[in-house]
Amino acid sequence: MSDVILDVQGLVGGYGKMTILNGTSFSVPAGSITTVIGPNGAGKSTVFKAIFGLLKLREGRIVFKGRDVTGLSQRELLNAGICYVPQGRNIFPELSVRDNIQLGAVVAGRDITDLPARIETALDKFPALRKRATQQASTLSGGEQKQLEIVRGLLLNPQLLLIDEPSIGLSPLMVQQTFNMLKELRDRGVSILMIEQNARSALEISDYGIVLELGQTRLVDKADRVLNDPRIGQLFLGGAMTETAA
Amino acid sequence: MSATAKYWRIALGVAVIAALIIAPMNFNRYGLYILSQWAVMTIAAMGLNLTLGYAGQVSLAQGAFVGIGAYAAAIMTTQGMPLIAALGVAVVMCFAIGWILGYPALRVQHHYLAFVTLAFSTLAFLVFRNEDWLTKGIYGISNIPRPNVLGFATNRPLPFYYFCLGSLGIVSLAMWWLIRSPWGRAFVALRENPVRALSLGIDTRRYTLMAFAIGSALGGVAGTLYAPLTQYIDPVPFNLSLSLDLLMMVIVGGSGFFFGPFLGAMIAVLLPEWLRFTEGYYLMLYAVAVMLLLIYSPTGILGILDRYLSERRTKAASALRAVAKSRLETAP
Amino acid sequence: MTAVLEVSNIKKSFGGIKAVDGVSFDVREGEILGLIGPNGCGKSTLFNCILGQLTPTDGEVKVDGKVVTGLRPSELNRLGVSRTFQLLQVFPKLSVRENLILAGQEHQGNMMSRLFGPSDAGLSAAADQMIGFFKLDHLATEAAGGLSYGQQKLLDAAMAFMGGPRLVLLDEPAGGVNLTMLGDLKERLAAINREKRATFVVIEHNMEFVMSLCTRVMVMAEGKLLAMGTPAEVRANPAVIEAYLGH
Amino acid sequence: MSNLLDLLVAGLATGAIYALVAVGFTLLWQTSQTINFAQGEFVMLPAFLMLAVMHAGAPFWLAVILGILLSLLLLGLGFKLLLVDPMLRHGVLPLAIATMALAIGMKEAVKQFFSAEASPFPSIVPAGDVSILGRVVSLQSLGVLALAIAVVIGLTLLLNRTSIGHQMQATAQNPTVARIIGVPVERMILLTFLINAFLVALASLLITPIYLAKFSSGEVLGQAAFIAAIVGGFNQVRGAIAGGLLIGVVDNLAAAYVSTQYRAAVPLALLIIIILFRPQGLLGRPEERTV
Amino acid sequence: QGGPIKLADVAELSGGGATVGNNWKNGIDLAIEEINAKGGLLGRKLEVTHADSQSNPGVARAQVQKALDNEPYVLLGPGYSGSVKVTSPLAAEAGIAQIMGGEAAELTQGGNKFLFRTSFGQQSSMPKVAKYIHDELKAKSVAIVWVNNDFGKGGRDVITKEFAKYNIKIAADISTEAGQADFAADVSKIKAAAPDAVFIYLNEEESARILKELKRQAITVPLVGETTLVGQKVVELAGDAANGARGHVGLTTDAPVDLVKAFREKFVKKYNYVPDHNGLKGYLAIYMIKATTEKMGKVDAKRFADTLHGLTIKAASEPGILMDVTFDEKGDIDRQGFLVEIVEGKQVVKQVLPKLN
Ligand SMILES: Nc1ncnc2c1ncn2[C@@H]1O[C@H](COP(=O)(O)OP(=O)(O)OP(=O)(O)O)[C@@H](O)[C@H]1O
Ligand SMILES: Nc1ncnc2c1ncn2[C@@H]1O[C@H](COP(=O)(O)OP(=O)(O)OP(=O)(O)O)[C@@H](O)[C@H]1O
Ligand SMILES: [Mg+2]
Ligand SMILES: [Mg+2]
Repeated sequence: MSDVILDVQGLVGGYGKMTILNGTSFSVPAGSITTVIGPNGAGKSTVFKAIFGLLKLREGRIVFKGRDVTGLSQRELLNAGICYVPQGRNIFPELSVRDNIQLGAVVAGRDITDLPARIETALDKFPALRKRATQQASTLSGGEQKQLEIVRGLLLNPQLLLIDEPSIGLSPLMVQQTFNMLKELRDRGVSILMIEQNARSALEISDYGIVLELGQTRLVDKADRVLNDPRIGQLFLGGAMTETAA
Repeated sequence: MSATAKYWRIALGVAVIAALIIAPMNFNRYGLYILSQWAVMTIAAMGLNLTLGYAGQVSLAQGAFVGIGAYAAAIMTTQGMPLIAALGVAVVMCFAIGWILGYPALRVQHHYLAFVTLAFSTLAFLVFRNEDWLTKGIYGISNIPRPNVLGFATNRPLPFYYFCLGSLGIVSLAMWWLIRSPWGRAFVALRENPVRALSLGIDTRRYTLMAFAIGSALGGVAGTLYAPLTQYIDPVPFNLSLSLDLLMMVIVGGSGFFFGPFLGAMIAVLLPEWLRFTEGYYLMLYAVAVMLLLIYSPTGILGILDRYLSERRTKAASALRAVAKSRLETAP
Repeated sequence: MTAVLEVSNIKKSFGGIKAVDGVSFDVREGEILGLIGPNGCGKSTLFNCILGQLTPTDGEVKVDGKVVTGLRPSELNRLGVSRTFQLLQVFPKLSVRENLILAGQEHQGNMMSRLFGPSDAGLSAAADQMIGFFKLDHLATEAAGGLSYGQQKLLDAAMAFMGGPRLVLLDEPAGGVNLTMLGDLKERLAAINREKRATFVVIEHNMEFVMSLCTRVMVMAEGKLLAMGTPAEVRANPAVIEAYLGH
Repeated sequence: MSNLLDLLVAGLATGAIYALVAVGFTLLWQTSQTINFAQGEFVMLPAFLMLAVMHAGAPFWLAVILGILLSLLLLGLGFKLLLVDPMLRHGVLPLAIATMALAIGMKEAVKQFFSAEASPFPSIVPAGDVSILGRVVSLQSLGVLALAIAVVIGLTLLLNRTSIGHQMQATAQNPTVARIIGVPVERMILLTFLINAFLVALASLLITPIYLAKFSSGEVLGQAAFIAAIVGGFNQVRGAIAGGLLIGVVDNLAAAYVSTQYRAAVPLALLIIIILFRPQGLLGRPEERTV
Repeated sequence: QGGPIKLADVAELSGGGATVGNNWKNGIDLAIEEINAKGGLLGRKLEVTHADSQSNPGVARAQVQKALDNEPYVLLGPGYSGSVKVTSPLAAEAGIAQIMGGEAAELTQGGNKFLFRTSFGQQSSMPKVAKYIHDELKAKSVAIVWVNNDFGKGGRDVITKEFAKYNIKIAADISTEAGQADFAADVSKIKAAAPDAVFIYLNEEESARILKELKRQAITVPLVGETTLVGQKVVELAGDAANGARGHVGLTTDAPVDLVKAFREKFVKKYNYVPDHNGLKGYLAIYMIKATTEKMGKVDAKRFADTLHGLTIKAASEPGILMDVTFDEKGDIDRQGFLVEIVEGKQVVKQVLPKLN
């Protein structure tokens, strides 16, 4: 295993009195795509929130590039090179699409000299957004909103990208697009930690897979091994389904 | 909720009611007057709590409806008609006007709705003040008689207090029934997610108008009690500030909680009186108290209780999860 | 086979944007029609126009041969047409069970009987059954707002069935739902479709799901109808591959 | 005709005052989704702070500077830390109510510790009149109008042209996401309230000479401004100008041509119609897509 | 012998009437301080509790109720006529005399035997104004501007009747709001009506504002009013716009009477602002109590009202009363009055209206 960029150790925490994470531990090898899968409500998104300092932890440490980043502010985490694309609808409804994107990139306080250019190249990959650049973000379609978030995330050019179910609402074509981009990023040395329910396609482009259940890591292994593990297949990849689909 | 907890609740309820009946017996006239005022304001606040707390429709007009009720009572009873008749008229009028006032709410929301209702209460005040022929204008209407209830005269403070308390009791029961019925749930749906509600066959128009109409009608009821309480009314007490006070009662008590208005009215009516010993500072202290309370619990007094309860609920939930967990862990 | 839903020449434009540009199709009694198409091609907007959430710029919608354009969503729902939403739409502060009861109550009796009837409008049992199926048992008393994305998605779907609808329009029901759960969901839909003769229109980007569930598939692109046919035909259609599926 | 002109100009003069106060409402809404029912009192107080300093024997200019600093401290920092922070996450109403209480508190405090009397206030704008369209207008009114317009232009540029402005709006529209992309949310909110505090101090400086320094003068102002803000379109700063001027003029015309007894209602009734036909207000942005 | 004499004051200390109420309160406190400093009343100290009516009749009733429950010697206030109306029956029922600040004509017409004024009721002040407008100004048509609350409406109704007697035409009848700031519309109406004189019946601040606007729109006809038009406060606020304003003054801190001048100095010294007539009213209320009690020779709440009825108090024997005054059976007041005009920012007494009897 190559050296580790993110190390999550024994996270315990949840919402109010409710414990969701009970001892979640795993590590993310640098320069890889690692995909987290697991049933609905397993605590996947919660782990991400925890890593990005949006959740009070009762126990556990989060180590990024050997530095303990537990409980840092989002701004500090961003500057450290971690960036987070959450699940669901996360835009500024009344701002224009372009402003939404720019805001994402400008704020994080790194050099923005080449920003316009980078925005253009990003928009090339997402023509739908270019078409809507001046529109109020809230008027976008579900998928377009997701694309907007992805673009915004990428423009922060992070070292570690936490991305929560990017494929939701995207058309197959766009899913391919996005996954390809993730691969490119990986090849440029960016480490990616992704949650996916669209697990098969996700694992196919991933190097490692993590299976999370009830806030605990049940399995960490090479992606293909996870993909082909019959037990995992039955429990989490809808084993039954694939036959009918084929 | 466990059985014992239930019995505790019932016991508490009985105790409070008993206290409300027995304690005031040796109160002086002033004390009784204030308590009666509390009962009256609670009724009005309950109405607003339905419109705002449950159905989520902001209204700055509740005070105006209290005014309408009060004037109906004042005008009719000084003409020798019985209060019950005035009550009928007030309820019908307020219900109708409330219904109409609900229509803007179908088009505009939040602060725009607040504005429309604000405009209405301003208009109502001006009508009370300017239409002398009907309302005696700024001079007001004096010598408003207190009613005979089931043959008992209520001129004395104590009987009149019981009259107010009784009315409060009846209104509360009706309200409780309304809230626990599917209607109550529909009102909440209106507040929580109108779009989804609509797609589930919930006629949001009808329920919105209902929320306004019923809420306003309760304002009218409060008004018909207010007039014989003070026995003199002029337009001033029914200006915008009353609406704002009622709004404050709802929020401070805990909007969307059944007992919120009771506590809210208590804060708004009794607290200033308690603070009067500080002479010129009492309103200042009152304001500070309200702010501190909201800072401590923005969801109002009952918000505190609710927090405690929901923690217990999550405990229960966690237990359920634990079960689910063990089940899954037995799986391969 | 009669048509439950007839959509003729629906148009919807926002300012300059033609979101839906003259779409017509029928949905036959008891079929499961898939609706696919690139992001922003107008699928959800089409749903919103059919269901009265938006008023179409032009065109007509019929349910059971009766014109329903201009009806409000609630009225349509009471005609037995229900839906789910693409973006999460639940009642966050209400418990899962309350959410489901709410979803069914307007189909029980009339306003007055509901006012004086039982608090749960006699739906507790039905609600718990639904909860059981969607594996939400341990969440029944929790606030819907506190559910995970996929759980809320499932709840949203469950709500659509509480009223015992004849026609259900589902907007990306599979998004974010775990594959195993998805299998069950699919079977459930098929079952309801078989037993209750309920008709479905399903927007979905998950091809396995669409192809294995739907009897017919309809493809939109840029507000217009691009193709219509059996899953196999559509999958083979080069235009569709170009615009949507990719290679 | 000349009469009508009189009314128009006078209306604009009053309207300018409303506009100046209304800007605060729109600003707070657009940058922190808060409604401040004490805005009127916020305008009332700085004048008294300045008077207090002057009673202590300081010259006017010093009083002004100290007054502005004090209101930045009290109405900006203090307000934000003590009242806004704990309540911001709990929706509009609790905070709105709290500000109502704050309004009562401020009025009572001024009455108790200063006076219940109205006292005159020195004007930084020379007190003279000029004649416009053959009608006398006080320079003070012109000053107010000028400031109002300047402020609105400034804020509009800030909010729509600068990154800071976008960050402020982002903070208001979706604090969590703002955090996620690294907006210093806390700082943005603080900035918002400091700006507002500065504005009310300026407003106080120009308005008080006309309205007199009195503990209760905030009531009328606050309400009129609230209405003006809504009519103009709550989510657009420049709406405040339109709304304010419109109210001022309509109020005067109503008093002159409809009824003095109902003058307070006529504009409202008229504006309700506007609201019903343009729910987002005169210059407001349309509501966002819901489904 | 005996502890302090308990007095209860209920006044508009907050809300719309706060200025009125606080002046009234300060006047009372000043008087009591003086009397107690001189050894009190019949050797007993005076003690007063102030309660705030929030300018709201409902609250006023509660507070008076509370006050009466503690059986005060005399009840003071309220100042708003509405609040007086709702409370006076309670005081009468309790048999306790009530000395109030209300000026509405009807208050003392109800045959209430326990209610006393501290100033001219409008029914006695307005005729003098009307007479002046008719005799001195020879006005045929008058525009009336009044503030639309019980104070303004009351005055407007009375003077309208008086004008009818002299068949003076009412060219314009303009109601304004308390706290109104913009009088352009109202003044332009006056302009349009072109009356021979304008009768202004507003509170001090509004008076000042309308005077400014009248000047701005260059209206030159005589401006006549009551205490609230020609008071010192108005001059202070309106500046030279106040020049030429004239009016009838029952009570004014600018009256050419040494005792009044002295009072004013004492007041300004204690509260460092110049009181309006409400300050005087409160002050007088206390000295009415002193004089009456000394007349009775003992503290007797029951006989207080009877004694005060028909009583004449001479400033010579009781300086605190400032000017000779007589109370009739209704509780109305009879006292010297003045017609004054503002000349170069100073009140100048044009005419002294003698006490009737
Ligand atoms: N805001 C919240 N308040 C309370 N409980 C929550 C909240 N968010 C999530 N939960 C609970 O925590 C558990 C885990 O939620 P989480 O969102 O991490 O699941 P997930 O693994 O992301 O599921 P999905 O695949 O559906 O997104 C769920 O059971 C949910 O009920
Ligand atoms: N209110 C609106 N104002 C302006 N444009 C709008 C509005 N609503 C939708 N649109 C545009 O109409 C197009 C269709 O939107 P719609 O949501 O129907 O797409 P969709 O087919 O559902 O896409 P997806 O698969 O991503 O959900 C989108 O490009 C969107 O930008
Ligand atoms: Mg998730
Ligand atoms: Mg869609």
